Amino acid sequence: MSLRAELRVVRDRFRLDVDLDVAPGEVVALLGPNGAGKTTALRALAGLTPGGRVRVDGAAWDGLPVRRRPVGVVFQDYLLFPTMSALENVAFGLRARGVRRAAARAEAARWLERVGLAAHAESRPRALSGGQAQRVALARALATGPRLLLLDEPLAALDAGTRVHVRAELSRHLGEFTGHTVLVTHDPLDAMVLADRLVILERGRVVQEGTPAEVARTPRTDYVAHLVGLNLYRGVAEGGTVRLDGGGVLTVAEPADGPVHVAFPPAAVSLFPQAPAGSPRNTWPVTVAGVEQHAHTTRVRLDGAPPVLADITTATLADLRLRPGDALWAVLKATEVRTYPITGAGGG
Amino acid sequence: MSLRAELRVVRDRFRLDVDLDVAPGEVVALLGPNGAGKTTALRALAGLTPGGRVRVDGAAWDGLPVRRRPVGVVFQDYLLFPTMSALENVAFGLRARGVRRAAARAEAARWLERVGLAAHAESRPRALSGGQAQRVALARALATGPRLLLLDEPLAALDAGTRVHVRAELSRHLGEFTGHTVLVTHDPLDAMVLADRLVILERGRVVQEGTPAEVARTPRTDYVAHLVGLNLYRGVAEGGTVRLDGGGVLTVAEPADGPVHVAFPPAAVSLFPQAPAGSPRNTWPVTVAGVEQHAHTTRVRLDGAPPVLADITTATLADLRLRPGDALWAVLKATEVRTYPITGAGGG
Amino acid sequence: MIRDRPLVLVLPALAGLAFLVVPLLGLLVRAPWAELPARLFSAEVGNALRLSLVCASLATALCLVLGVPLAWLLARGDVPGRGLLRALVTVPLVLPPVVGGVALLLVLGRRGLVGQHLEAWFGVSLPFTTAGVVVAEAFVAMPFLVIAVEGALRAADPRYEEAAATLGASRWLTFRRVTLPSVAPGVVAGAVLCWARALGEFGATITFAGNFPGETTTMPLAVYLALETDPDAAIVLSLVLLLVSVGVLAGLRDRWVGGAG
Amino acid sequence: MIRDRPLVLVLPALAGLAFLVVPLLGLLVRAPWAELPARLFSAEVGNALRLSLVCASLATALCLVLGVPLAWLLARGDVPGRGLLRALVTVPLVLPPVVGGVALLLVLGRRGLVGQHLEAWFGVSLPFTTAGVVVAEAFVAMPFLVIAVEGALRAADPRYEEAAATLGASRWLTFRRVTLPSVAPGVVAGAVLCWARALGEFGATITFAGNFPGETTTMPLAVYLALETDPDAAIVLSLVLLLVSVGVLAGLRDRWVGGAG
Amino acid sequence: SSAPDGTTVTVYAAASLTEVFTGLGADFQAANPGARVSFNFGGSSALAQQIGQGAPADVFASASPATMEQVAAEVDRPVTFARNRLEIAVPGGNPAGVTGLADFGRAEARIALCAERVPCGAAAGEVFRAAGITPRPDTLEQDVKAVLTKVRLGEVDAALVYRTDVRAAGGEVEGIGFAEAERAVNDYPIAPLKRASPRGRQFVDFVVSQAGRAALTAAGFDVP
Ligand SMILES: Nc1ncnc2c1ncn2[C@@H]1O[C@H](COP(=O)(O)OP(=O)(O)OP(=O)(O)O)[C@@H](O)[C@H]1O
Ligand SMILES: Nc1ncnc2c1ncn2[C@@H]1O[C@H](COP(=O)(O)OP(=O)(O)OP(=O)(O)O)[C@@H](O)[C@H]1O
Ligand SMILES: [Mg+2]
Ligand SMILES: [Mg+2]
Repeated sequence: MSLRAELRVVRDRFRLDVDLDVAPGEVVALLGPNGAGKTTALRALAGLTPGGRVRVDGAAWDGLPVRRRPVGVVFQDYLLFPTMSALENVAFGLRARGVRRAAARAEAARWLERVGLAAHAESRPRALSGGQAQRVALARALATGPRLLLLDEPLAALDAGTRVHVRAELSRHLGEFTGHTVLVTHDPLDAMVLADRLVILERGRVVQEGTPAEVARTPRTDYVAHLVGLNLYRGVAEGGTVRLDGGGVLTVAEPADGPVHVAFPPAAVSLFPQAPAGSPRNTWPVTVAGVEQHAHTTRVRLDGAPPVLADITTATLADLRLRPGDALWAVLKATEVRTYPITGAGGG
Repeated sequence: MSLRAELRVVRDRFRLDVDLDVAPGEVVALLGPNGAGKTTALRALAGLTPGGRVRVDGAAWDGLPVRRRPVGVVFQDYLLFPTMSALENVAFGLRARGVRRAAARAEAARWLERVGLAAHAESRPRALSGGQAQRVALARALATGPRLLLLDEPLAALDAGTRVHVRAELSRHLGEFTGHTVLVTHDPLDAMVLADRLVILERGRVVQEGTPAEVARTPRTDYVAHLVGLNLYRGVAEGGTVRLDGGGVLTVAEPADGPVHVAFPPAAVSLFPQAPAGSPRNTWPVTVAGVEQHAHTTRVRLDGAPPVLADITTATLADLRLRPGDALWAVLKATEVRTYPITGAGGG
Repeated sequence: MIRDRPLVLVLPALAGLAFLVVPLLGLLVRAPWAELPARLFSAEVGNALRLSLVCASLATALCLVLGVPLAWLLARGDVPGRGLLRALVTVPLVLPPVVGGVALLLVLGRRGLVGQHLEAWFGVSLPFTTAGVVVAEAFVAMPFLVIAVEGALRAADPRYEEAAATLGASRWLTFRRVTLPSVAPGVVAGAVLCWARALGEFGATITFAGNFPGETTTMPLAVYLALETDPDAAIVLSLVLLLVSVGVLAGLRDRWVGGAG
Repeated sequence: MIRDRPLVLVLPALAGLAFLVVPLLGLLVRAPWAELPARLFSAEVGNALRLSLVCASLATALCLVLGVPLAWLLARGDVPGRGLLRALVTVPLVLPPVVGGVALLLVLGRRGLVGQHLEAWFGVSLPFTTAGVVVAEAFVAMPFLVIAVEGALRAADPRYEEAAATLGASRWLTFRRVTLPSVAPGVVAGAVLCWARALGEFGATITFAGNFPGETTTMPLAVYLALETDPDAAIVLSLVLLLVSVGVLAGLRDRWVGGAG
Repeated sequence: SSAPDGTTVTVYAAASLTEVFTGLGADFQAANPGARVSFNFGGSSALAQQIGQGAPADVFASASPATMEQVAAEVDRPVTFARNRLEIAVPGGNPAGVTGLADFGRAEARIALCAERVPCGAAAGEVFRAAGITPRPDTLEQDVKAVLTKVRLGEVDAALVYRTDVRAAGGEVEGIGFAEAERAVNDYPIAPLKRASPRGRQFVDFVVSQAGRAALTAAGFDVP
């Protein structure tokens, strides 16, 4: 069973008209430029803004008041209750579900610890920094174990290091999560690491959707092309190498262990007619599957183990005279490859 | 004359102790993990939080009430006046300076246009999306022509496309700006493109400061090393090539014209014993100036035109047996290089 | 948007409403309806009603002009001894109105501390004039405005005022454009309280301003006089006053009372 | 943090303060100070004062229990005819208090609409009892609480309540933990108004509850009687009432009045 | 409230009787050991309202026959136990030099009177008609106390009030008698309620007794 939503919201100067399907356990990333309607879509799903129809696991949510919808929302501006401490904010949802005070506080404390804020449990939101507040908001939304998670840019205010940590924690959580998740983000990396499927909105409509790989392979608008410039794989890491699920082995700079996402931008892939000697650790034979011209770059789809996207300049394209079926060597520096553990915390 | 600040703020669980110097026209980026004290430092500079002493252009600001300080602040949570339209928000500062209503509104409209929000001039903040609100906040702070600009993550909520545009606009503005700017950001690219100098805070103290290049060359903490993984140059672009101010020419994928920043990560640089044939457009001879070992990667400082940082794996290091003075070929794909116009709007 | 309403709130709310409104029903049942039209359209009642409305509105205006700044001073002014000041503001509330009227006479009467100079220098004498009615009503009603507005100011987020300060706004501009609009619902609530209290004011008014038809006889004074001889007439007059007041207040467009809600 | 205060606000604020406080000075000047200690420590005054404080506090408690939910219903309840309801709430404000007392008698008196059943079924009779004093004071004072709290609720950001709803909180829990704390300054302001008004209540009390020393004679009633015989004594009694009230209100720790400020 | 248990007498009395009746009550208790008198002083009309609503009163002493009439159904044969006559009241020292009723017609004098609807106003009206004077009042007060307050504070130059009030005000107010006062006296009726205990009737008897008359006379009332 899954979530089916037909969202229709009309505002003064804006109209949202989006159909959304989310399978159980699936994470859908909602992407799009400012004012595209991402926040509005989340609000409609939560029931905060009336409009359209939502069915989850076969049950219609339309008549359901917000508080009876098993949702967890991270608001773009957090909306932490200013009169409660961080701990009380996180415990609030549990208390609302009838969990006893002591148990709720203990559970809330565990969540704060998970997002690295154990030391700020007693702080009021006004005494938290922006990034700290965002982490409390995330903990608050996750603590109630909702069926539908709605995350509005949940990592935007985090510093790079915390972001890696929280992203990994969130990824682990979402990996185990059997409910539905809709995640709004401006960061393609968040989207590709955390989401199973991307839905891209522009001006209140879906302009493209698909798995990160599909969208990356055939971006339909400039916004999408700009956004999804990443090669992304799953694999199992062992020290400095990752054995990819779809075949192929990549050498990475930062050792990791266990299941990981592996990502690098198409621009990081160099193409050589012959296998070169030099610093790059990853060199493997590929054949050209297709060539797409964008504004200033050319995206080359290459088959191989792994298959890969490479961005090259138009001048290079002319030099190499690429045609489908041509055999080449793909070269990738290990330091260009980022890994993100799929389960278990720890930095990428 | 310049800005000299000794900021001392004591909070429950936190103490800020930062000395800051900003030359006229200089842009200082304040970086640091969540809760490091960046927002607190900006508040102290604006006079909103008492603590320490601030001298600007020879005048002590200590007794000065907030409203007499010629500052422009973009707050992390925007703080747009909820009872005014976007236009009125931007016009407010001008009105406060005695500009007549019609003139103030016209000027405000120009600013809204510059941040791409002409269509939302009459919207109340509650009817703006997160990114739109942030742009209004930026316009509001810039419109009064302050001597000291304090920007708290001014681009965090913007989508990738808008961000490029607004960053360019901001960069152009800051380039012409003769006042002092302190910018808080979590995005290293924003920092390196917009700032002349980085000041890195951790736990309320300065742990490192210097130009982006200096900091990148000798990162003193893991946070810094993680953050500033960029080679950054200034140069003049002409179509697909950029002539760097410090010597050297780089080929770039996206044509540009005029003065630009050029940036690429150290990881994008490959090192070869001989000049290879292949897709990468940029190949130039370098000599090893130094080698630094970090957790999982090795950062190699290379002299040449341009001088460059390259990150390689420890395995590669062993393979190439690098020593200072060794001659190598640096190889860089044009698609890895990003350019950011220094003046004049337009996407990177 | 959220339709379900918890009984634990709705039941006391309805009980409260009943408590306030049912006594009115008692009056309605008791009122001699046959007399009502005659009363309503008598010149005497017309005069008193007009005077009541004019004086209550003027008193409210006076209270707004003096009381809103006072509320601001208490909430934001950083003045020493604020708790005591706030308590002093409630003095006219606690003072029995007749004593309040006496106090006004002691100060503003023709032999009063200030009044004797007013009379000597400006030839102004407040007692027994319509202006005196306004003063008496304002004195009794102002605390409602001040306390209500101060409460609203305290609940407002002061960081918007910080933002205004960074934009170079003086405290006056900030107050006018940022603070005041954001507490507008509180000011409206205070003004409603103030107006209604002024409209019903009796003790201080009759003591300070006296009772002269067309000049100082407001509806409550007329009601009291009627009570002495003809209680049913007094009830009718009260109902007329109520009707008009409820009409005026219900007619306040929701936009003015609106605000964030 | 911002020290400079604009004259355009400070001057009217001080004028307002003077307007409220100077009449008190008039009373102080006039008061027969020599009598004060004797009065203060007389059993009669002690009784009246104690009764006043107890009744005003009970009335305020009653108003809080019924009035805060009513304010919530008006501000958030999405009820039809809200403008009219809000106007009806102000009825006891506009009604001259003596008429209010008559209305209460008509409804809750022994022969009243509701009172006769109260008496027949439960043997409860409110008029002329201490409970009656509380009822009369609550009737007159409740509008202050309701209107002040409603104003505060309207100024509060409803999006926090949305956030609470997404966390599964019932409207009651949301009200208790989210809404109420955020409008606490408004509730305190309303309660202060309510308490002070109840403390000074005279007309409705003497009409509904009568004037029985030790049982229903509150300070304002004592003042009224003293006015009949010894006006100076009335002033002293008023000052005693004031002193106690100002003392209580000034003693409210700033924390309770505090809130966001 | 004090139940009519036969030992407590609950007396509803006009506020202007506060001082006299408080004294009489003490005397009554002294004369009738075991009896207790409990007073409810207030405006006559408010008291009448309360009695009309079934208030537990034993005795009602009103300041005007009209208010007694309002509760005619509840009481037994009212009797007039006191009369009050009007006097001219002027502030101490008589700053405006008022000498008689004629001054009430002067435009420049500030004059306070009771409103026509209340007993003292009705009486004043009769007095002026008898004297052939058209008064030019500045205010028509709702009761004598309000008039008296204005005299005491010097807000008015002259007023018509009851003699008892002038007496009670002490030195701050001077009284000036005049002949026409005889033409308009205000009667104070008293009556036991129909449901009153014997003690109630006993109290009424006490008020009209010799002791009661003496106390009333001392307070400035005329007694019939
Ligand atoms: N309450 C409202 N009333 C009227 N228009 C609104 C309201 N809320 C949002 N809008 C408009 O609807 C559009 C979509 O807003 P929304 O907040 O959903 O954008 P978003 O995709 O979340 O953008 P961002 O990335 O900037 O957060 C915007 O143009 C906005 O101005
Ligand atoms: N009003 C306050 N009272 C007490 N502590 C505070 C207050 N404001 C901030 N702090 C604490 O001071 C520290 C620094 O906060 P600050 O907001 O300056 O961080 P920041 O560097 O801006 O972080 P971020 O990147 O998350 O915005 C934090 O630990 C925070 O909890
Ligand atoms: Mg949004
Ligand atoms: Mg911050």
